[in-house]
Amino acid sequence: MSEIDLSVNVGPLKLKNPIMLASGTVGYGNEISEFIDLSKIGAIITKSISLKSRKGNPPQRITETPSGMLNAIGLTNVGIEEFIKNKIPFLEKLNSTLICNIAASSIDEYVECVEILDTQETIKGFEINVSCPNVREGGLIFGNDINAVGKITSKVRAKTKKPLIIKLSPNTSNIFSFAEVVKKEGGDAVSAINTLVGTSFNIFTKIPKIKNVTGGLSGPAIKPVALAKVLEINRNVDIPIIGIGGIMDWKDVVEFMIVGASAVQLGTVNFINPKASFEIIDGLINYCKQTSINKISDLISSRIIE
Amino acid sequence: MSEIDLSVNVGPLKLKNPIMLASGTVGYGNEISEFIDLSKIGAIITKSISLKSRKGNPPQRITETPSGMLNAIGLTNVGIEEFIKNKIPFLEKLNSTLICNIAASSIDEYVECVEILDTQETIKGFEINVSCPNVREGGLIFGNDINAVGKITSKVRAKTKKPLIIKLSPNTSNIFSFAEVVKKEGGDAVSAINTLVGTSFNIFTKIPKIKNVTGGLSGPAIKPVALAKVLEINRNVDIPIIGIGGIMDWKDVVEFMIVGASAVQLGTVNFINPKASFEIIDGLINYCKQTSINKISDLISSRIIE
Amino acid sequence: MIIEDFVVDSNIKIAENTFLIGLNSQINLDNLQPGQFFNIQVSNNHFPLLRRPFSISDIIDDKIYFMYKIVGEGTSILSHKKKGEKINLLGPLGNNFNVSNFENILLLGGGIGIAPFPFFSKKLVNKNFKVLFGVRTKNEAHNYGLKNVLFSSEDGSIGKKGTVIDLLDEELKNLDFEKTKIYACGPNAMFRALQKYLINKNIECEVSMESAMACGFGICQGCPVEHNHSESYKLICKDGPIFNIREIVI
Amino acid sequence: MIIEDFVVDSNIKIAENTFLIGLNSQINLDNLQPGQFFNIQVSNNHFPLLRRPFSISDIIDDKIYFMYKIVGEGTSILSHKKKGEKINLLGPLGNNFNVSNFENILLLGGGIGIAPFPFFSKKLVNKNFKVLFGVRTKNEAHNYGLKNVLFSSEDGSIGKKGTVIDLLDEELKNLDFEKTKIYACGPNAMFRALQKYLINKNIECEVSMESAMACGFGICQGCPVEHNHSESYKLICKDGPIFNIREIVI
Ligand SMILES: Cc1cc2nc3c(=O)[nH]c(=O)nc-3n(C[C@H](O)[C@H](O)[C@H](O)COP(=O)(O)OP(=O)(O)OC[C@H]3O[C@@H](n4cnc5c(N)ncnc54)[C@H](O)[C@@H]3O)c2cc1C
Ligand SMILES: Cc1cc2nc3c(=O)[nH]c(=O)nc-3n(C[C@H](O)[C@H](O)[C@H](O)COP(=O)(O)OP(=O)(O)OC[C@H]3O[C@@H](n4cnc5c(N)ncnc54)[C@H](O)[C@@H]3O)c2cc1C
Ligand SMILES: Cc1cc2nc3c(=O)[nH]c(=O)nc-3n(C[C@H](O)[C@H](O)[C@H](O)COP(=O)(O)O)c2cc1C
Ligand SMILES: Cc1cc2nc3c(=O)[nH]c(=O)nc-3n(C[C@H](O)[C@H](O)[C@H](O)COP(=O)(O)O)c2cc1C
Ligand code: FES
Ligand code: FES
Repeated sequence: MSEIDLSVNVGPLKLKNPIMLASGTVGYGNEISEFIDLSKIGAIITKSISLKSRKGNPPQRITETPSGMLNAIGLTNVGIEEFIKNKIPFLEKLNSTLICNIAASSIDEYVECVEILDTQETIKGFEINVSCPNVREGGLIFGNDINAVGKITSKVRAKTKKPLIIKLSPNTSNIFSFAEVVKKEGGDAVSAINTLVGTSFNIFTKIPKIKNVTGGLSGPAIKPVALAKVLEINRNVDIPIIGIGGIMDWKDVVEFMIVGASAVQLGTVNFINPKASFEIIDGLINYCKQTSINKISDLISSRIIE
Repeated sequence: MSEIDLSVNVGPLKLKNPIMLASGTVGYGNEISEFIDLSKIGAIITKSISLKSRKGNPPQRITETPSGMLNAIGLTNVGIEEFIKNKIPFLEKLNSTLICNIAASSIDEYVECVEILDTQETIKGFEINVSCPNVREGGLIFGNDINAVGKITSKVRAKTKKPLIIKLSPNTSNIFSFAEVVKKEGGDAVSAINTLVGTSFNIFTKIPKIKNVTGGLSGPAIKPVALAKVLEINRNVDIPIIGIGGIMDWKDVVEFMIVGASAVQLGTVNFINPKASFEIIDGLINYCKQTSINKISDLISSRIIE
Repeated sequence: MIIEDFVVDSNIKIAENTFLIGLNSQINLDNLQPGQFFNIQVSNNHFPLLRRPFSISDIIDDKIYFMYKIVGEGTSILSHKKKGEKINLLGPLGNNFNVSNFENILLLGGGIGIAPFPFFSKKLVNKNFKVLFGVRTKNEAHNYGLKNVLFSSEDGSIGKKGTVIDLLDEELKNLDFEKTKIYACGPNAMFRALQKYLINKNIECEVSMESAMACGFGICQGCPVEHNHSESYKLICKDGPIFNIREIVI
Repeated sequence: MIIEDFVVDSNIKIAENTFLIGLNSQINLDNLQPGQFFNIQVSNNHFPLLRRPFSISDIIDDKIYFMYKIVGEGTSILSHKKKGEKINLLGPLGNNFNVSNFENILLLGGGIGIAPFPFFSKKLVNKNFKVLFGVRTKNEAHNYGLKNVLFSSEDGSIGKKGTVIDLLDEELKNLDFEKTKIYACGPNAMFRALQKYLINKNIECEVSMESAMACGFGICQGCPVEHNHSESYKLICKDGPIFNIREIVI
């Protein structure tokens, strides 16, 4: 169909194109597969999985903000057992490249999860969520503690040879130090960013619009921040980066790659247009043709700063 | 005109209403005074002043982002001397409550500035900018260094009896610790937030849209983050807070006050609607009437969290 | 499920702040069921960012209608759409009202909760049904697409003075509970009152729940509702929006 | 300076991607000067957030006209405005072209840089002026409100093949430099070429600069330009947008 080479490498992880679907924004793939052929997407990242199933936060869980949304889902998930039994086989059938995102309340739980899931051949890599702003444990406590992130990386690394991605929190002043630690402890890549902590209140009832009080801000509003974080990491640490935050169209993807991302993840946009990933891949092909790029990987870090 | 008491206290600083105009978004008042009567506004904060004049960053300095804008002005200012000679007399004539915002490249420069300006009677208080993301020194270096913020606060405190406000950076994982230090070292209030670090690139030329590469993100996009920072400070530290970030209308002001702000500052909105402060004051009066509030200060921290 | 641009055919005001928008459909409408909804993108820039869910209000030939009330930015933008403009629909979404064999059917609409009932009424042509429409004041009242309507109003300006539950209470006096089924749509406050009212009354009742929604088709987990028969939350967009009122925690 | 809603009277396409919007004015237009601009809020929600600056293109009776090219979201929204809709204007802003007593006046417009010249031409009725209009291709060409127009086009499809500087060069052959003044408006690339071209030629030249702008009236410091006579930057919105081409660093 096209002569453009869209494939990219995120460290040891080889993707047919740079478009991944972000954790928590496509569930386990079943609903979105009604709209798109998941085998054509770079990779799909599962909703964060934990050892035991989690019920998640009570309603209201989401609210809209200017060019963004707040969510406090609370890592609702089916738990590892159910995931292996019912979710993996489905994704396997669809021939999708599966990355498993893991959230845990303790360092040991991360290790245990990876140990159990490592035998699953369908799982092509792990993304470790140390940055969820919406749960007390395993969320920002880890995400903003550089020692914890280092320990999680090294301990999980010891349990798997699969590509290991650590998903970083933007709610810090020096994200590059976290990326540095990840590299040092053997992580293969970082993904940036998870959501920013935000809140919103009803001015008549005076209660928070989100039951959890604070939530994670995602969507176009955070794109400039996400780009700056990717740039900061890329300028300071030699590690592959997966760019996330506010991507709505192919132009945003190009921007992230120019700034330093080897691949990207689509989050909130899936809710608005579940076909976005497909339209974006088409857009990227056109852009490459228009600008005479044969290999999309040439875009990575191609920024020009005088 | 109205029986509603709009006055608020920000520590020792008494304001006729909670609406202040944010530093860097109204210059020294002359242009905006063509649209509004500055004597009717709670206070006007000057563009950050430094000891010597600063030329600022080369163009391009600003760009728009989804529901926001990036700026890297680079603390362009006329310097203290010119400020005293030509800017203060004008503001004095207008009968506006003047807060002087100070930016510096060293702790000593902050101290020197305050020492010089403290004798100016027109100046009703100081706001110390330790959080500008767009200059190498005196910007984020201080803003993210809790010891530096402590030192600046205590040394400046020693030189003035006027209300002392420290303007905090949001680009940190624990803004409340900074507020804690400010309180400990004798600061009267904190303002939160300054802009978030962001960037944006042209996908065809591959150069940054802003010459300085990164800029500060302001506008409605950051409102949820700003509210969360105000809430975090208010939950943890007993210090008056001036809420800033993405305020466009009176509803946003009410939201900030409910969450914990004693007063607020309007920034980006002044560019779009220089009469916004006036319309907001009217809106607040209506809201108070509608919800049977006699004193607007009753709104402060009136949030209800179960 | 489709994602498709529909062309606006009409957009008229039918009561205070209440509009009915008609869209020419490209898709086959025959299989749509009352109670289902579409998630509608009200503008083609990203302001507002998320889609807005609206129940199917009516279907006439190849036109689909949504009845909506202006409550914020999204519905306000929708009210300015003119004939010929395009809006993007995602759907059909959700489950539907269960039409079972009851002698008496009561459709309870609180405010804009009346929206799904014109379409639903059409599926009840051979049944004995009444529509109980609760409004605050008569300016909100209309009978677009409705038959057998009784009103209640908080200020007494139309129909019975009181809530729609008061009206229901009156109606039920003459009905055999076990042969009666209620379908209700409205705000959560109404459902809470209804839930309480129905305790110890052996009447079946289905409600169409509202919730803030991001996706509308089950991928964001943004619309949970506590359900008696399930340890985990149910999703209003996917498992609902129609639930047995006795099985949910409102 | 006023901030006021203006009502759209007309909005027509005059060339490829180029539109002319006419607004009924509430304010007295008599004192407006060519080269001044307004900062226009293209939508009444906050998308896009900032106003967009546009030069006064023409004034006819109590109507003010802006000529614009679709280059992004804001101008695209503007192009969809219909008669009767309101848009909010802030202005008039900036300084104006200086009409001095020169024998020959050349108005140089690069692309949409032609925008201020219909209005400017009217102030030059008694003067000897020509309009040099450089386009990429003839689809972009028009002569709305213009007299004495010569075209240049990059592809040669209309007028002289080449840039507007080539056209200028040709015109200047017959003119006395000291009795000639150039007024130019266009992209920075054109100004750079023009600046270079004018080195060692004793011709006066004023240019109307563009810049990203937030406020348009001097409070954001967003629109600096390096200026030979000043240590600090000048502001394009307030000190400009019209500058002597020899005094600025482009
Ligand atoms: C399955 C379903 C079917 C619906 N059918 C209809 C219908 O047929 N006609 C109709 O008018 N409305 C319907 N709604 C509600 C409608 O989706 C909201 O009114 C709309 O999203 C508000 O958008 P807005 O931008 O105008 O308001 P916003 O600015 O988003 O919000 C304005 C106010 O409405 C509240 N609100 C926002 N979304 C919802 C929501 N989903 N539920 C309850 N309150 C909300 C907000 O908290 C706020 O107070 C339905 C909702 C659901 C979930
Ligand atoms: C004093 C002044 C007068 C102007 N007069 C006119 C006029 O009469 N007619 C007209 O069509 N345009 C004029 N412009 C330019 C016009 O303001 C921009 O084209 C417009 O703001 C673009 O808005 P947008 O949302 O469509 O594009 P955006 O999406 O904002 O941007 C699209 C592209 O245009 C570039 N751009 C954005 N703003 C500017 C700018 N101010 N200058 C240069 N490039 C920009 C962006 O970098 C981007 O590449 C004038 C600009 C100034 C400063
Ligand atoms: C509703 C929702 C749920 C999310 N759940 C998870 C999650 O379980 N694990 C995780 O690592 N990130 C989660 N995220 C974060 C996204 O993966 C992504 O990092 C973030 O949304 C920013 O990207 P976006 O702006 O494209 O949405 C979630 C985001 C949203 C909006
Ligand atoms: C163009 C611009 C210039 C600014 N300059 C300063 C400054 O000199 N000193 C300062 O403390 N803050 C400065 N700020 C930050 C604002 O005072 C404010 O904290 C920020 O813009 C967030 O508020 P907003 O979203 O309402 O704009 C500037 C902001 C903008 C947009
Ligand atoms: S709205 Fe997304 S899961 Fe229900
Ligand atoms: S655009 Fe704000 S100062 Fe010029």
